[in-house]
Amino acid sequence: MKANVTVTLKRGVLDPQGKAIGHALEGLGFDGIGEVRQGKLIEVELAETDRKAAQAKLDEMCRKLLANTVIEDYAIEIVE
Amino acid sequence: MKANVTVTLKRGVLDPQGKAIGHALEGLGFDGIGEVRQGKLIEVELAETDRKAAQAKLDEMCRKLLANTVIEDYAIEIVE
Amino acid sequence: MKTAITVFPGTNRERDMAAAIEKASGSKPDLIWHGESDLAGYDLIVVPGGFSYGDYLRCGAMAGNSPIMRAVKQQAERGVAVLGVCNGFQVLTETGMLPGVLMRNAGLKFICKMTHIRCERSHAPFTGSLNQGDVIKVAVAHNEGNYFADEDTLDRLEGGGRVVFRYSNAAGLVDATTNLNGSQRNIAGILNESGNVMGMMPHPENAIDALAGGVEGLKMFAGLAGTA
Amino acid sequence: MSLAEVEITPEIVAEHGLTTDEYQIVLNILGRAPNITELGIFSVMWSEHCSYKSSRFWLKTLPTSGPQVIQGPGENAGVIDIGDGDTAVFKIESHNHPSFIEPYQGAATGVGGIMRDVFTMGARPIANLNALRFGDPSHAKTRHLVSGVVAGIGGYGNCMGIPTVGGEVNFDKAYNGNILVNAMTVGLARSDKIFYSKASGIGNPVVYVGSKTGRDGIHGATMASAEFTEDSEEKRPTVQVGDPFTEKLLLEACLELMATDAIVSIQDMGAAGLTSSSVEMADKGGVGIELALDKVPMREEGMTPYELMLSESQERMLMVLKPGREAEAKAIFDKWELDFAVVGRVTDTGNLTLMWHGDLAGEIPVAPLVEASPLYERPWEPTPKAGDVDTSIPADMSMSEALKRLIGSPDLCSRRWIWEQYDHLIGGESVKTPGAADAAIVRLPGQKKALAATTDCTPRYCFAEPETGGAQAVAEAWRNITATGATPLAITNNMNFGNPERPRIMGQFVGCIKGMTAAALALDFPVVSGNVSLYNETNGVAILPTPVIGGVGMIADAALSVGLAIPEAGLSLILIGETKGHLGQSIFMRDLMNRTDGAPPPVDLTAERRNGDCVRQLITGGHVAACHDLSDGGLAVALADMAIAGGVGVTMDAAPSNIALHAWLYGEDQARYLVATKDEAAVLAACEKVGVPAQRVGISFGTALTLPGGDTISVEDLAHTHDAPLPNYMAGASWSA
Ligand SMILES: Nc1ncnc2c1ncn2[C@@H]1O[C@H](COP(=O)(O)OP(=O)(O)O)[C@@H](O)[C@H]1O
Ligand SMILES: [Mg+2]
Repeated sequence: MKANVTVTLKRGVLDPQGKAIGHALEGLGFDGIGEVRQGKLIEVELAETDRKAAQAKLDEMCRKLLANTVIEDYAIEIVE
Repeated sequence: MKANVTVTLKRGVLDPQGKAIGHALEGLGFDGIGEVRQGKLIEVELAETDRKAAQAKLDEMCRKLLANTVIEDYAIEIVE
Repeated sequence: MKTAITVFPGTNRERDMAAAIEKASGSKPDLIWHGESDLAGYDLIVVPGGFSYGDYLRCGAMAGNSPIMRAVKQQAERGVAVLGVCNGFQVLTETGMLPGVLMRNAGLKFICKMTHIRCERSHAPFTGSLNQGDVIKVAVAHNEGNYFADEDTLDRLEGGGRVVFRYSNAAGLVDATTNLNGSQRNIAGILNESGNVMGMMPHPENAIDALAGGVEGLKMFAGLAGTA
Repeated sequence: MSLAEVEITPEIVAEHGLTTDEYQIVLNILGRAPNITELGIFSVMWSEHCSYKSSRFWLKTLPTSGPQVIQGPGENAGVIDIGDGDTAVFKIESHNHPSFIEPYQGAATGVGGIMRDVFTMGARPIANLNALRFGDPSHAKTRHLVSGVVAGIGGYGNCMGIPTVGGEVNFDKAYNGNILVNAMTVGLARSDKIFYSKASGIGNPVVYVGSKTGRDGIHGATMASAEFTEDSEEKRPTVQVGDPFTEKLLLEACLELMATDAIVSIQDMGAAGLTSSSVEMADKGGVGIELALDKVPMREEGMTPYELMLSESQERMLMVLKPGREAEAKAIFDKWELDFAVVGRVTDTGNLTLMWHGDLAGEIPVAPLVEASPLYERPWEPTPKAGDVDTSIPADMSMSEALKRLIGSPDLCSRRWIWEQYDHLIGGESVKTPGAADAAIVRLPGQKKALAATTDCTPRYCFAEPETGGAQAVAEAWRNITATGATPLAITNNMNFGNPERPRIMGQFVGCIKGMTAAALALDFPVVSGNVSLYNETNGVAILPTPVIGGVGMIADAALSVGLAIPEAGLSLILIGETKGHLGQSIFMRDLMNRTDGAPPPVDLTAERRNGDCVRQLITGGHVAACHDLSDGGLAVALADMAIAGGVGVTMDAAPSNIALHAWLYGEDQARYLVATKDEAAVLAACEKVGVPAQRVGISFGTALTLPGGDTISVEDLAHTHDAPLPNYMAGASWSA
């Protein structure tokens, strides 16, 4: 089973990287750029074959390691 | 319009960060972990309302700035 | 000898570089703000170390797109010597002036230490008084110094004698134990095809003083200043 | 606007951390009930963090003056005179709670905050240090916390381009639920270009610069003043994300503007953000400040006056400019791509007046807000005197095995894994880098002279006998500077303690202050800045009392400074200072004999002074090739440090017959130094002349350390034993000594 975990900063938390990317895009002449935010994408391969069990496992991984829920949100998508 | 750009290392390019995450997950007692890879997620808000134009613009952003195509692949998904 | 040192928001080793060049050449380099677009009249252009644009997104990516880098490119095409150190090396690869990329250190940590590098070929003006096989002790301070290029590119670099420095030990041994950041083939510095652009990760500019960092970096700058 | 109509109920008052009595004072000051914004302002201004309500009474007893002091405590940082019109500007600051919750960002923003304190004064930072305390290495969280904190400190300091050149790290289970992250910055300014926070000039513009304001860390200051409970980890983001890139721009922009004469006063926005900065500026100047809060650059939509006043968004400053200088200042901030907004003006009302789109959103008289800030003389209980400890050991205990275990232990093993993640070389002035000497030595650009800096504290001594421990921390900082040849000049301090409402904890605080005071006086080492972090407890378990001392000194010629590495064979090793073999509270007893009782080594300040002055003269007189002070682990550990650093062996002389061998090797008597010298006779004679005990304890020779009696370990083995544990542990191994 394969899953994509995305970890993004919570709304309201400063995202210096996103801010700088937005600036740079404008500097390159792209217009109409609104907010830009940067997060992480973590692709995980799992031996687990049961979708539900995998989901639960991934959720635990996120809470324990992949995200710090003080400042980050996470989302899990099982891709195959 | 909002888009998610994901930037991932090309297959074949070593991803020590992904590997370290995999290790750490195993260290936490998760078993059956296969390959783990880490990439970037960049969320961009655009004033552009035309899907096709937005797609083209985002593609250009990726080539010019968001990804280094020597080692990275990118994917664009327009979300709304 | 007229030297320009480019300064981006977040550049932080421009003073160190200026001190080194002044010490070697006796003349003060000009610090040039990133918004400038004209670099005519310089004999040497240095893109120094630091965290241009915070190293956000990818080291060197944003600086690589700034107006001044277009000017640097123009001058390089005219044959002016261009040196990129650390973040400057990253910027030069991002602009395509040098091949490959600098990835995150294999150990996933920032590394600051004194290390040795072996000079693989003597190449004016960049290597100064160094001969092939000479080893100098210099500082490294980077998080993304892990040089990567595909095998073809690496072979082309080697074949063209364009690998200038490799990480080594004091005796000049180059192997996995002396590879501090995972760089392919221990590469610490390379040249472009025409030989007038060099990028390197280590900081010879922090090895110009007997009391702080030693003086072995001066051997390199002696050449840059034409005072070897 | 709903918030304006929030009814101020007793619950809301309590949530803001104000007691009923304190709230009554608020009512008296205003002559009416506060609105929510005003309540928020009182709450943060009177929080422990901003008001020092539990500690102020005792802090006032610290010695803060001396001919070298230009600015003592009370400004953003202390300032001392280092000659030729140069000054050193420095301070230490804690970021303990945020670092426990989010180690990378917590530590990073701590470093960012202290650097702002220093460059607000007009100084360019030249050195960062950090004092860290973590829980037991075997505790589930420790590895993750070490990794995040170190990366965060490096991440911020490296990007700023300021070398991180020193610090200290201890591990103890008392910090399992409450780590300490104290960051110190030292900067340089010319004495005629120091900037202060006192607002003046009625009508002068008040200007906001830096990053935009978001909802970061609202109530961060009150969090830092409340005890931890299990569920505080779940709370809303009270942790800020740092942006070192923006701060680097802010540093350059501020220094560029400071080179003109456009600034009247300047104050960084640290804890309690816009509130404490505007109140402090107004209070110091005895003026009022009116702020148009709608003019504040905002990062998020729908922000309220309450949120704007309480936000702890980082990388921001407030300034009062001379009239008519706005455009000139703005041009500089535009160049550095930073926000710049005129947000108010200095008034003659003595009030903090808050406007919101033309309407009054709050008004508080500044002087009463500051003066009525609560001051508690908390009840305190002295720490009971420690008894004698049984210091006997098994008859067959090997002294070389003991040494290997100690130098590979969590508290004594090499910190290389940490400081290699910090750029300690940038600037090209790092004359003594981490691990090279007892204090870091950083030269002034373009000059011969250099500053020495160190941080020190031995919490187990402070716990056993607070007064001795407080004095010892100051003495050790003084000694570490002295051991490089530099002259100690002044200190900053970070008082990390548990809940001051417990008399026992308050007693630790009082004891440490008394000890620090005695030592600072005896050593002419006044306090010029500092910080207090209380309520470092989790579920009622307090940390060890940890008054971290940051010391700064100066050496006229950096070339005269010495490190601790033995440079060559054939040198005599002279032990300076008296050795009685005091083992109580030693690392040896704690780590090898499992004994944590007993009194710490006594601190004799007269001996400290006499021995140190003698050593410094020997060093600057050129008689010393290497010097190391004796601290944790005593003589044997200090010798091992010197041998490892130099890659040269030492053969020790026979031990004195009147002291047990383990006490000779591992006792932690104070006021001692080891020097390596070619001029044994000259050193001994110089010591004798001033009545300083000195004796040869060995010579440098070969490639092994040979203990008295012939017990031998190769330096290579020692080095490996010293270097390997921390990287191995961080890679996931359990602690292997
Ligand atoms: N957190 C840290 N940051 C930077 N340097 C550190 C840190 N901890 C320790 N060091 C450095 O490592 C060396 C040894 O530290 P320590 O054992 O605490 O010194 P000492 O023997 O003087 O008490 C010193 O140079 C110190 O500055
Ligand atoms: Mg010491």
